[in-house]
Amino acid sequence: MIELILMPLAAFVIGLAMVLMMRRIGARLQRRVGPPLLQPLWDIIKLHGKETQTSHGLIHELGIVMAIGGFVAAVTLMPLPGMNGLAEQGGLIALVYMMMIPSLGLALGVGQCANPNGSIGISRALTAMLAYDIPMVIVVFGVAFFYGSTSLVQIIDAQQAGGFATWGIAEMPLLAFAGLFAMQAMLGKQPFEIYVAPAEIATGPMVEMGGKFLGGLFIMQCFQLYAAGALYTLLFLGGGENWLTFLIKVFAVVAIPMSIAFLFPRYRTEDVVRLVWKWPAMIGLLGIAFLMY
Amino acid sequence: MTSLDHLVLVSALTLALMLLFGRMRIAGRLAVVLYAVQFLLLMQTGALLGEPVASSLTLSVLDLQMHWRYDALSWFFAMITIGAGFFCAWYAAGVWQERYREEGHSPRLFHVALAANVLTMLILLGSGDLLSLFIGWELVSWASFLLMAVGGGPAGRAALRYLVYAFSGGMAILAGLMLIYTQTGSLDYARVLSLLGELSDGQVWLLLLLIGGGFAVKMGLLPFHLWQAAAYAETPGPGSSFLGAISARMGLYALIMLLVAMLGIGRLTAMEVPFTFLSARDLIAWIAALTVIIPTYIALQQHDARYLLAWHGIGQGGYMLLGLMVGNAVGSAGGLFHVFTYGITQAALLMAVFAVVHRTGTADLNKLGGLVARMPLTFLVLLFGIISLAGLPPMAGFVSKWMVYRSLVAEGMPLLFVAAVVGTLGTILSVYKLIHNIFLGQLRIEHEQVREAPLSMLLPMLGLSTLIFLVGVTPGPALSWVAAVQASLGLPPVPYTLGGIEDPRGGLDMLWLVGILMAGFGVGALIFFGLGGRSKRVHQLDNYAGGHFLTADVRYQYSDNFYAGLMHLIGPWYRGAFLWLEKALTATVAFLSAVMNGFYRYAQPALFVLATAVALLALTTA
Amino acid sequence: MMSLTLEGVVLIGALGLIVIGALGMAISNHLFRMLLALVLAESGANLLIVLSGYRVGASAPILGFGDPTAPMVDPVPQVLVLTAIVIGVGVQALAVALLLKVYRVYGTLNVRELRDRMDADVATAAGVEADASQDAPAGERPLPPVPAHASVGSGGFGRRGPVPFPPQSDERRP
Amino acid sequence: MISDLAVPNLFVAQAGQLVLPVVLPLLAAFLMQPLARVSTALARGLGPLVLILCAWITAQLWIQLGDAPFTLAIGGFAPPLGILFYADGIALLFALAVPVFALLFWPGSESGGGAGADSRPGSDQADRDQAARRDALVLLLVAATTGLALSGDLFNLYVFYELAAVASFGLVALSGTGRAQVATFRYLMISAFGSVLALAGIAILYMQTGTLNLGQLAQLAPETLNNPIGSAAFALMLIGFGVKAELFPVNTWVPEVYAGAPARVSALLAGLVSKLAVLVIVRLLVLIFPQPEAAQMLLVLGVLGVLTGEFAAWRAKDFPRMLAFSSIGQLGIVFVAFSIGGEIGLLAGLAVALHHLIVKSALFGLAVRWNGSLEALAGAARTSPLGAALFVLFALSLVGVPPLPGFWAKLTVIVGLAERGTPLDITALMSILLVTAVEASYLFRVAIRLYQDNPDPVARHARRDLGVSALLGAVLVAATLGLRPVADVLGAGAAQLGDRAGYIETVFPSHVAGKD
Amino acid sequence: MRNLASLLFAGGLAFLLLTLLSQLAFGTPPMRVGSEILAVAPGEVGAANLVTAILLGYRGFDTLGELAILFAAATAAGVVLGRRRDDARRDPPGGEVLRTGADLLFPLLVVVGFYVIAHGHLTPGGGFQGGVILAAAFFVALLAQPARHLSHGLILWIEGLAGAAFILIGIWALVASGDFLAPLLGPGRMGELLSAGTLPLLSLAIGLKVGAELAGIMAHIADAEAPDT
Repeated sequence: MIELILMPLAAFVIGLAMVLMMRRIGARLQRRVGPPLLQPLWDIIKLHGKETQTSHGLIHELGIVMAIGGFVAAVTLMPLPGMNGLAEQGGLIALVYMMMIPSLGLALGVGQCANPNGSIGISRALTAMLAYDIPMVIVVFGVAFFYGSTSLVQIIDAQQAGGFATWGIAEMPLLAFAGLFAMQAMLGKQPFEIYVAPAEIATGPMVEMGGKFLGGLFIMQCFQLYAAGALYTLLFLGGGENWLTFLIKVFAVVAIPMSIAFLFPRYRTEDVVRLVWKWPAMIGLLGIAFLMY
Repeated sequence: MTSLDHLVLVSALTLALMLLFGRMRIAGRLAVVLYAVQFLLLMQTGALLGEPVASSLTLSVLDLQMHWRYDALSWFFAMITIGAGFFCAWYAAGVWQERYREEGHSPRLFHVALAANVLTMLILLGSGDLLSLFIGWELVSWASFLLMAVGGGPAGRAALRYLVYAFSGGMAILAGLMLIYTQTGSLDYARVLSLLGELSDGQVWLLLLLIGGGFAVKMGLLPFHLWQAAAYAETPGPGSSFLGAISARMGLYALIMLLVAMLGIGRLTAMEVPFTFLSARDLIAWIAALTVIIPTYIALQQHDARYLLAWHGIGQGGYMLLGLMVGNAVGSAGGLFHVFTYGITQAALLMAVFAVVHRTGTADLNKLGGLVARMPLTFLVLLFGIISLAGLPPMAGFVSKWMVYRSLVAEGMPLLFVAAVVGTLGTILSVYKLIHNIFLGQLRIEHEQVREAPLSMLLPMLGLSTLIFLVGVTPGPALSWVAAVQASLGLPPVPYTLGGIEDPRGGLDMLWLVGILMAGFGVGALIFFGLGGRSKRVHQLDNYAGGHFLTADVRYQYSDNFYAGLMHLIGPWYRGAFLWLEKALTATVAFLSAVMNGFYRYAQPALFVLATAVALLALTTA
Repeated sequence: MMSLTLEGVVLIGALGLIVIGALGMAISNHLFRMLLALVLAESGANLLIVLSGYRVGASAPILGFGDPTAPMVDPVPQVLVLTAIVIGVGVQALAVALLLKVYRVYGTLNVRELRDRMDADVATAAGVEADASQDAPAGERPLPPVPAHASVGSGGFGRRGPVPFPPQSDERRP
Repeated sequence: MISDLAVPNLFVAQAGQLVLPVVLPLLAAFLMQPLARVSTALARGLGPLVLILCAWITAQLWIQLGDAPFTLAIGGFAPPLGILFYADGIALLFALAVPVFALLFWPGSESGGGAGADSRPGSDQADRDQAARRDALVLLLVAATTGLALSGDLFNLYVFYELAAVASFGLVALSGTGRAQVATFRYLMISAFGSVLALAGIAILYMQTGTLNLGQLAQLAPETLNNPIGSAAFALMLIGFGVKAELFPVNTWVPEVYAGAPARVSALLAGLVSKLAVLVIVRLLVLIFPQPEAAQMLLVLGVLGVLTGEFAAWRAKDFPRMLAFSSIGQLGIVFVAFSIGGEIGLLAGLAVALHHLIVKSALFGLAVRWNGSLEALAGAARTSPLGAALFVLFALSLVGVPPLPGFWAKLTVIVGLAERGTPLDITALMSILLVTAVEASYLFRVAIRLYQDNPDPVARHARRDLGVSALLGAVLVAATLGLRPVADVLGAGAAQLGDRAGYIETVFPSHVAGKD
Repeated sequence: MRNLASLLFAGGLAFLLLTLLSQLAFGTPPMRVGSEILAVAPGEVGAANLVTAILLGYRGFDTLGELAILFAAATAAGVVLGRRRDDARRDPPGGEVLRTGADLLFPLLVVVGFYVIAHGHLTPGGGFQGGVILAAAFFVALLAQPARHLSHGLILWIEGLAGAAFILIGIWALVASGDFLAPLLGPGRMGELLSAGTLPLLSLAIGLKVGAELAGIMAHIADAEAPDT
């Protein structure tokens, strides 16, 4: 039981660090200094402490709750070194679908805001989800099929059995590449950041999000970064043999999209769909074809 | 008199009572009670776990024996049928019925149609041989036609379209049965089963085409899906729920009888499709997968809530067949279980939509919005429903879909897996559009005074929602039925637990998952409500509108063409290939008809008599 | 093939009458000529019946009329032909009566003209344009399109071509 | 079977009375017009009275003598010489059905008694004359069709067939419109041409066998008619008798006539007269032409009839015409069924034929008021709810929806075809199934139309037509409920109908070797 | 096109029928029924003219049917041509020669007609033939003087009663001997006028009925209004 409390906590902390890392990398690439160590945490606290908190109704608020809660639940399905959490009770497929709940919650919350701009943003976000989930499920299928199990615990065990040679990335390089691609889109990072549209917040889903609503989304982002990195690590990098290697792997995984993100402009939604359906999906299918024959 | 006789008799009694007293106000409640009695009688038959229960009625026509019996499969489908009838009658029993009467329709006709549907379905499900199967099939088709047509107007046209499809399908089935009869000399299951193995592959293909095709019409499998959405959507409220919940599943039942019980998955796998590397099983699975994808994305385009859900109904049928075609324990269980989960989901969803129609008078997604503030409980029902429909945890739909996915992974069917997920994603998109356009966004001025749905309609909706959630949390009991059905079909039974599936290679335990999800929500709520300051509720118009100020008489709602970007991309794919097919067939019939008419109009009679005389004489002397 | 005796010629004549009558019925464009052709054909058939009782060298079947020892022809076909002739007369008389009436109503007995006038008649009775009524199906077609108001795409892949972008919605514009 | 009593009692059923159901209507018909001059009421009551009497006599005969087939030599002349009546179950059934249906569809004043299109205010006398003529023609039709059911002599059958034809010409022309007259003429020409061919066929048959008695023909058939000559004779007679039986392609008269004739006359023609013509063809087929070529002809023409009729009906613009085309299709199925042969084929054919007799008559009964275009029927359910409900019932049975009798009849046909299973049979089976779908489409298009909203629906039905249709609908429902006894009766009838040896034995009871 | 097809089909029909008939034993009929009737008819029926014996005896029922057909045709013609119009335009009467000739011929034809009817069972002829001659007598009169029309009522009565007489004779036989239209009154002496039982009576009924029937049709057609064109 204690694991179930520790796992989200660890995820949150790691996620905070990731946000920090993201902002630092961005700053480096743009020749800035970057924020201090605890800046993400302070941001969250500050947002929660704001005096004007405008709510558009209960669903608006529950949407944020769902967004946070979904990730809190999802991270317990991803085994950490020494902690399996609920990985035995719900496998990979459950995890993938669990990670859609925050999206749904966010969508509901934004919808309740009664702002057409927000709805447009959700339309974009869901379309993008349709795009990146396809290569992602291809990847998930490939891994599950390769290891003959949908249980992450068993997948990790199988990967760790023979060192690097049995890691997913070594066994299934094409799938690993496709997964990276999909993760980029999943995190909403450039060039796939149209639906979050942080630069044009007024026409995105966040338009009505202020104060603790935005704070909640900040927390969600921490979980999201962590979840993406951890999932990739679990699928392709052999999970964590111990905490050190786990952290290294997770941060390395997240660092890649961060670095790529700052090099690219932005795609339109349709272009995202087209690109993601074309390349990572194809590569993923090719990878599965290699696995099966 | 066996317990099955009692069940059918009470069902027939329901029909008779509705015919007699359907005009009265009490009729609705009477129907509810009678459906409940039927449900209890069904429970009493014990057909699920014990031996099949036979009816004492047998008929013999042309030396063809007909008899009726219930086994676990029949019981399972009958349970859903009567349950759907119960909830739909409940929904109709109160305010809805009065409104229906006020609108100039006949509640009696509606109750009769519903009772007839339940009765005929029970008869179909009891069929003990192929002839009684066909008879039941026809009865169900016409009962559905009745229910569809009672709406009048566009419903009549849609029902007629259904009729043409269904009846053509019925005739194809009859042709297939005659094929079986010529080959085996019998229509009895056991005898046919023992002789079916001797059929050549070509004959089995013909059989699949004729009988399978006929059954597929009812299920709305591609390419016979065009009739279904309009026919189901235009049916009066509870009727639509009923049809959506179970009617098309009769096609699945019959397909199970044909594909699983009679031919067997093994036979299908052994049959190669000529010139390809596919087997018959793959082919059917792909038809199922395409049935998932194409109607789902057509649903995405709809801007009538009823049509949207009806199109999804077609797509969800694809999952069921897909799961069955995978054929392993988890997959077939998933397919069967989805019949149940989807049934309660669709019923709840359509009830919610019709509750909105009841209050606002429209189901047009472009003319609604913001109703969550006025109809919060209906919103909740719809929310539960869409989560289940989209197959997200923690609702019932997730479990059944998870099982289908899991089996696809286990059997190594990547493309089908992707197809299934593509369908799910499309579902998520379109159900969000559904809930957003009805309940979220800005409330329209004309709906300011709308009230929550009346209690008589709300209760069954809430009941179904509870069921959706409970089955999602503890699928075990329901899975035990499914396992019994599998056992009766000769399939490996699914290893179920109270919370889900036991599988050493990755199982599912919904108790834990829902628990942690609830805990997660709790944490989220703690953070959100505990950490921050109090939030201030503002008017829905008090939001950022790009520098404009919104006035109270102008409402902005982003609803029309909700996924404009996506449509821009995939719009060109929406070509009416199947509609063209249908039109081409109609045109062929019209052409033939014109030719025949011309014959009777313009033929020089004497010339034809002469020609016939010559032809016949030539035949005799030749 | 039989040798061509007198009887054979009569038999061929009977056949010829039937065939000529049939031909006449098939190619006439005038109802009365058709009727005359029918009379010819009936005569042929009657002749055939009488011939079916023909017996070489036999006498009429009337006792005390000729040589009592000579064989008689089969009397039955003669009875049959008597009946058939009278039936034919009745039918022909009725046909003439009908033609009189038709001529009185339409003023023509030419098949084509008659058909045109009847079409006009039918159209007037149905209250539709004469030309439109002929080939238009009655009522609606059995596979009606799904009502337009339900959904743009509800009839299947109803939309052809790309969806207009940006969306053209004229609702909710102030 | 002939009674030896010097003064037989007319009130005790005996075979000699079998002639009365044919003769009494003739007598009444002959006297109808003079009587009408004397007393209108008498003339009006005479027809129904005679029909009731006929039905009563036939029923008595059936009850008391109908266990086994029996014969009646008219004039007391021993079988091959004179004319013979042969009464088995089916013959008696039809002989009973004829007066009953004629009574049900007895044309009233609505069926047109005047000169129609050019009717001017004529004198009462002229109207009465016309009514008397109409009644006389119906009685003639009754006599003719009863004779068709009972007669066991080929030429006698031809005579009755012609009588039925001529009487129906007069009845069709009754509505008095120009269209009806042209249709009648067309009908007359086809019918007369067919008669010429039938006569030629009879002549050929007589040349070959020297007899006209069906029993004797049946005796001689295996040795003298199982050859091209026999088949040719059958072909010619098939065309001839096929005209009234709506056999393709001598049925081009059907749509115009049924659309133009008074609806009740159409009901009689489509329901009753066509069935009797079919019965004649079946008798010929069973008794005289058991060779497969004959059945094959029937099968091919039947299938063509099914296809053309049902497809043409799909585009029909008015109600009677739609029924007419549908009738062509249904009779095509009847032919297909009889072509199967054997007990199952005969059973199937009888079932379909009787079903069609009931259903199509009743539908034409509804057409008395619904005689216009289909468009005009919109919303008719509002004024005539029972009529609309009956239409739906009959349509359901017609397309063959279980458990209505139409389904079992069609199923029997299909099973019969499947059991024989030659490629031609399978084609027929598929054609029947195909057109059944088409049939459902057009019938239920009308059904939906009946229940449409329409502020200005057509007139309601007269009580009598509705009552007749309801009665026939009740018969249909009763047959559904009592399927088993009905099937048993039909099965026994079919067995008798198909019993060639039994027929010969009944006609020539003392017959030993049968070779002259 | 249609003519060509018709021609071809007619040719085909001719060829086929010819082939068919060439296979028949023409000129030597099997005469199964015929010879038997030739043998027994004189004793059973007693008519010298065996054709009449068959027509009114063995196949008397056919004859009744035939009468009915003629009656049906007349009635149907009445239905078709509808009401008589007294004011119908009529052709002017014929010339003096025609009228005088017709007046002279009329009684002659009537007498010949009845003669043929009465001797039907003895010599060629009989009810049908005589009836037609009777009708012809009226035709002649009608052609000569179109303005003079026959009394429909009289025709109706004659045809009705004549037909009824035929049937009643049949029913009399049914009552008397148990068989409809069975020969009654004994065959008598072959060759005499009053022989052959009821045959002459039947013949008379037929003759009157046929005459009335044909006259009736003729009257209907004559009364039919000429078209306006």
